Amino acid sequence: METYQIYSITSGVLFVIGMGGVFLSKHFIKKIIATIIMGSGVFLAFVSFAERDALSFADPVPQALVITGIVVAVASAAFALALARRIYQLTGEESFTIEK
Amino acid sequence: MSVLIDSLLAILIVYLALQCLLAPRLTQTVFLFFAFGLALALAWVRLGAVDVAITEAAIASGFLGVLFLDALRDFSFITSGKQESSDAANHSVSKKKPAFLSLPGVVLVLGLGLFLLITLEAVWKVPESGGLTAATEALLPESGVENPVTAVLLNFRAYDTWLEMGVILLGLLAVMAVGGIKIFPVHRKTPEDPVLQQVILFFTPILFLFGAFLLYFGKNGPGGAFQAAVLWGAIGILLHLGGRPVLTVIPRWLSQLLLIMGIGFFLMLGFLLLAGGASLFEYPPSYAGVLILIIETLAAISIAVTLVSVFVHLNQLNKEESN
Amino acid sequence: MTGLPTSPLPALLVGFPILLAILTLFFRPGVKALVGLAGCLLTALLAFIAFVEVTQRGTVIHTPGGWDPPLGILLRMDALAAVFIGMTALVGGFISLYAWRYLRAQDPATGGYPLFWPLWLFLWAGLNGLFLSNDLFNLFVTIEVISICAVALAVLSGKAGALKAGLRYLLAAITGSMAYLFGVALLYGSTGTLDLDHLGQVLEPGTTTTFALLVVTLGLLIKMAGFPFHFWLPPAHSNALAPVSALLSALVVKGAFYILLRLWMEVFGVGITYAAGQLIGLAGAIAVIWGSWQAFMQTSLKLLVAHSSVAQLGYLLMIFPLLILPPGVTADSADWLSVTWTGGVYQVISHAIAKASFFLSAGIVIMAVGHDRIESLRDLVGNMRITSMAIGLAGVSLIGLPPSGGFVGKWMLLKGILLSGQWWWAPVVVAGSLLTAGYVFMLLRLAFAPAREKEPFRPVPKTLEVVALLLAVSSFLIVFPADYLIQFLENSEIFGSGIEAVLKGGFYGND
Amino acid sequence: METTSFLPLLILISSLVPGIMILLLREEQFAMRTFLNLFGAVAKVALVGWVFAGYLSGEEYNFIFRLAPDLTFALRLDALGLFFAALSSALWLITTLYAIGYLEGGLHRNRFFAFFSLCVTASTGIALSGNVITFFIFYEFLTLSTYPLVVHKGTDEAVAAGRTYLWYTIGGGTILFLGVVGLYAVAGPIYFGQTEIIASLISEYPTQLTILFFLVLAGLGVKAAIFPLHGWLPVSMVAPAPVSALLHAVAVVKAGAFGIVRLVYDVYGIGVAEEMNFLSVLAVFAAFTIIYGSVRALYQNDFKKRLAYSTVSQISYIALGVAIPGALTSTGAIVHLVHQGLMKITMFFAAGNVAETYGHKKISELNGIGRRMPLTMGAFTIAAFGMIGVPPVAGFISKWYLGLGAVEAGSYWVVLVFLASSALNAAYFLPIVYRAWFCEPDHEVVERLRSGRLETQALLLIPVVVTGILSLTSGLFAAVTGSPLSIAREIIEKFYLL
Repeated sequence: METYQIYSITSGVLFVIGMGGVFLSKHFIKKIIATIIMGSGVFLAFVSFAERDALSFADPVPQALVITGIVVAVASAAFALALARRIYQLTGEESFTIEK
Repeated sequence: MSVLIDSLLAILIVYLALQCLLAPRLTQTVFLFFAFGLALALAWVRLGAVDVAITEAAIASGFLGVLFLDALRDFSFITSGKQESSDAANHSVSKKKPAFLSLPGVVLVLGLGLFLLITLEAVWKVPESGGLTAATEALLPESGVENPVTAVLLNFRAYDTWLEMGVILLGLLAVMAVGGIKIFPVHRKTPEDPVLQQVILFFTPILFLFGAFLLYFGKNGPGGAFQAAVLWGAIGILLHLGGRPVLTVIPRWLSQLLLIMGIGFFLMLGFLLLAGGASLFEYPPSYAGVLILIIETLAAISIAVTLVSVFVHLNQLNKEESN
Repeated sequence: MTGLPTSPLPALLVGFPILLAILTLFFRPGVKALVGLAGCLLTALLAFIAFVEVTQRGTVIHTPGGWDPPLGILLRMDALAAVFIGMTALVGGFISLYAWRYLRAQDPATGGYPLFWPLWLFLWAGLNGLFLSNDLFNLFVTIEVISICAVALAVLSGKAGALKAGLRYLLAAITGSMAYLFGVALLYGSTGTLDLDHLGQVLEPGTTTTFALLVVTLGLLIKMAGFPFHFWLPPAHSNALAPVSALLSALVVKGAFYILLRLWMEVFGVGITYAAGQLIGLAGAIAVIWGSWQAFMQTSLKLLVAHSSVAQLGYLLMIFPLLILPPGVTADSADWLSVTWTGGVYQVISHAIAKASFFLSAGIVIMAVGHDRIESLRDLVGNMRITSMAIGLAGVSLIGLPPSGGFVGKWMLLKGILLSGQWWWAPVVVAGSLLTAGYVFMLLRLAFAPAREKEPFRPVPKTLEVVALLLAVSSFLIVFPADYLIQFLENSEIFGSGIEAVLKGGFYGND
Repeated sequence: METTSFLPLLILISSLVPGIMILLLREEQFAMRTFLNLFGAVAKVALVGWVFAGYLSGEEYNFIFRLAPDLTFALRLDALGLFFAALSSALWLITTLYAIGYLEGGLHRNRFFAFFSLCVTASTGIALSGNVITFFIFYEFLTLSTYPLVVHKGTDEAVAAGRTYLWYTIGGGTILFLGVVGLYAVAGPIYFGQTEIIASLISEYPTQLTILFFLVLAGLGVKAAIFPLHGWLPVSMVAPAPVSALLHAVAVVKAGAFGIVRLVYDVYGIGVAEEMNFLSVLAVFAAFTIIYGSVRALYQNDFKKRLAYSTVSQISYIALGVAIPGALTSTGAIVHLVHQGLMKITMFFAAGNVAETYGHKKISELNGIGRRMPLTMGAFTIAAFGMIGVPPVAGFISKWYLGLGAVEAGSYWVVLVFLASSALNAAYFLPIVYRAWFCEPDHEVVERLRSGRLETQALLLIPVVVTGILSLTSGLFAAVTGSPLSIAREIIEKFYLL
């Protein structure tokens, strides 16, 4: 087994854990963290392919994409966090369950 | 040997991810999230992606972790406030079946398991392609920088990066749209904490220098605007926490200028190039290196200010509540 | 790619609104709205110039940075992109006018939600960027720009209900983006390219390709609220401010549809099976019935309109099974392909216009009576003639009755269904139309009914009523350029011949 | 198809534009509204007359606009269409006059007259349509423009009737839509008269074309009120009298009947329709509806409701005439389009006058009304005799041709249906006539007698007298060139000779 394959397999696992977490977790914060984990899985997949395709350096395109992707994911997460905190402030709710 | 290290690291990452979501307390979740980020950063290093590792450690784990930590004051406050009731609730819950044992829960978990198998099959069978390494290698000399990642980010795919700067700015606008705070509220004096003051005194110059270092050498080695920005942003956050709200001191137009400087300059440069008959962001080859350095510097400042503003807004959200 | 003429317009279409968005940040709230409105109108003008450019010169491209794909990013403005950009400009321009007056009236204290303008301009830039992009990862960045702007706009009112709906929307959107991006990662890993044209040429069938297709489609379905991922749409769209609801329903969800259409038709030829098409069509069919039924059952005006969006998006999903030939049929004999996809695009336009008008009118009614129970429509005809007309016309277009734009869209869809021999979709279209008629006429019946107790209709700025009516009238007027638009789309060299090339090139290799 | 003329479009615009303008007027702008109304109505009659004259001298009028590939908006004048257009525009002028009088001082007159104009636009549009899709566009447009008229009173009853009306017509419209799209999918664009298209395809797609025929027929059958799709018609008589007149005589049911004529003669062609046994199915339904409508009419005490069931029955004469192959029955069917329109509009005007002047809505209240309103009831009596088929009123002519044709075609059961129907017609109309002329008036009626010189307002009286006279003369002078019958014969000659 090559190094990259260990991580590309891990990426698949993280992606599914994250996806499950978004649907199954209750607390807002956990849902937000789950999206980050999902994203980490995606990024790991990208970078594992970068390592696979390395010549004198690892493939820079997926790395650049991942840097962009991380920043985008963080911006969304910060926004989600602001929403979650504000909802809590206004209603005292920490998850969607109370709402229905 | 290396397979063993990588396998252990992979297992650790998965374990931390799972624990992070399953931990009963939010505090645990957030600290496990920090640990997850660090483990992931190690994985990036193992994969030869040092730029990604720094970004991960700085932004995803560092900055976002701090935001979560700050948020904990909100949410953990209720857990302590509703301590008894929530404890009682916990007991009653533990007597009942956990949610994932109910029928829909079982179906969901089974479905996820199946999905995992399919995912692994697909990931395992990814055909070899060679990626774009060779293409980058061939064009790297024309890019004006030596670090291939920087070349992709700021030259080959500069359009993406420019839009991404927009996303960061949007992140701030979106946080502002949530409401509940006035833009850049007047700071209330907080009691001086001598330890914090010492930390600030010590770290400010170091963070600044290290950031500048990352920025400048990002041309040739790992590092660049985003990483530098987080370090500079950290200065702002520290100063804010230490009772020195830098952003409220400077005039409003200046702080706004700082916010948009990066994306604004980038865009104006692009328009100038368009007017000159070139494509958007198509630098003249001989100036490419200089232009990229200017863009990176301005972008780093803008991103740093943006990150500080995001933090201040989220932090302030909490203070409004305590009023 | 070298054969196509280059033009700076694609770069301007993205750059210009962002420049304006940044500029608005510097102004005080009241001035910000004016600058924002001026910016929107200029952006609309630019879009029309771009549209004319494509009609004159055909497809034009732009390579930011001057690097050719696959290393660089290609912006390509073909007929399809031009039509979507034009639609955005038309609908967006009207909504901007409405928003300018509406926000000022709603919130005079803070100068009318000043953040609306930079966010909307950013959103516009994101939409233009999405329509122009020819790169899988760049598409991801644009949909993120769109998602963040959309949610931020949706929560602008700051009310708890809007915030909760917004968080739900945001989490769904992030999940969708990540699923999409995972597919992109696998596609990049297996082909080493992100460029759509290039990818379409080198993509080989296999497990990875099929899986990538699955997650990309899944992610985009979440983004466009396709059944069963529609759960986030009704609360988000109904809790937003009226102009924002209109933007979200008319334009934002169409972005994900656009990518889906492009990818299925241009890239995924090798991975799609007949069954996959049927499945997505089934999702659309359920959405049509379920969404319309839910709309019929609502008692709140904006929730009704929002559920109607779920149903109308279902129609768009129903074109996908028709684009895939059953085994043994060659593309030469498949004469319904062009009528189906051009009909789908036309349906997007007519729905955008009608739904925008519907939401804007709902906003006017709510402003006038102070709440959004559908009972508030009682005696609307007696009190607000213009808005009644707008609701009536927009509703008729939604049902798809002649001579509205919705009629042409439904006509083409149904014709595609019957020509392709997949007649089992026809009852869905019929039932959907009937249910739509059911809820539209439920509203109109109330509008004609005499008032029970004299609830006062507060005066509403005339501008708002006129804008909503103009949009409603446009949903009929677009019948006139329909033939031109459809020809324009059919004759575009990229797409019209592209699909047949894909179909001939072993579409069913792995059946 | 070569020449383009804007005249057909102008005919539509002559009522469309006044309709839209009226919508924008203020309620109190009475003079302006009336002017627009009458101007539109007169202009339309004049235009149709001009075009008719042109057509007779061999001119062709086409207007074609492509909406989308295969989706062509086409207006084309042929004899059948002009015949229907002439009927619509002439009766619209009369009904407009009547409505101005009827609604004097009423509420929401702008809305009423606006949709009234739109309704007639749709109706003439149906007449002038050159192809199936244009027909469908106006057919649906008619549904939409009549809805506000049906619910005009705004009472709960009216709103409920409106709902029933909509469910039937929108449902029918959707079925029709499916059928029309199907026809286009199978056969491509079909212009009226191009029967060779279907004829050449019928052997290749017999199942599809059969299903499509019945889908289209069902869609049309709703407006033509063929059993079991007639339920909306008796309910929607709650609308004001001019609207009922419009629904029953000028626009809605006529659009359905006219559509059936088009479907059989101009789309599928009589040959195909007969060969595939479509016509016998239609004949059975039509015959049943004739009897059923008449029987139901017998039991109605509400004046307008009895008239409504009578319409259900009478309209199916047209369908039955179409369904029995042969030149005579076809002539009868087409001439009945006009004759039934004239007679039924007279009856609804009369019913409206009685209700408006004395407030009587029940048949049991009509005792002696003939002496108070001799002109109104005189016209009504003529029309009633016509409906029964008493010579020389118009209805006799239609029935004569239909019956003769049935005998010629050997369908003796149809003759029996006609006889039974006539008997039933007599059974439910004659009591009204008897009550009106020969029963002693109730006392209260006498006291509420108007003091004016005329029995009711002039604007209500003139239309009913005019249509009554027309009902009589078009029967009396049926043999004269230019009479409805002579034109109908010319139309039918074309179908059977070509």
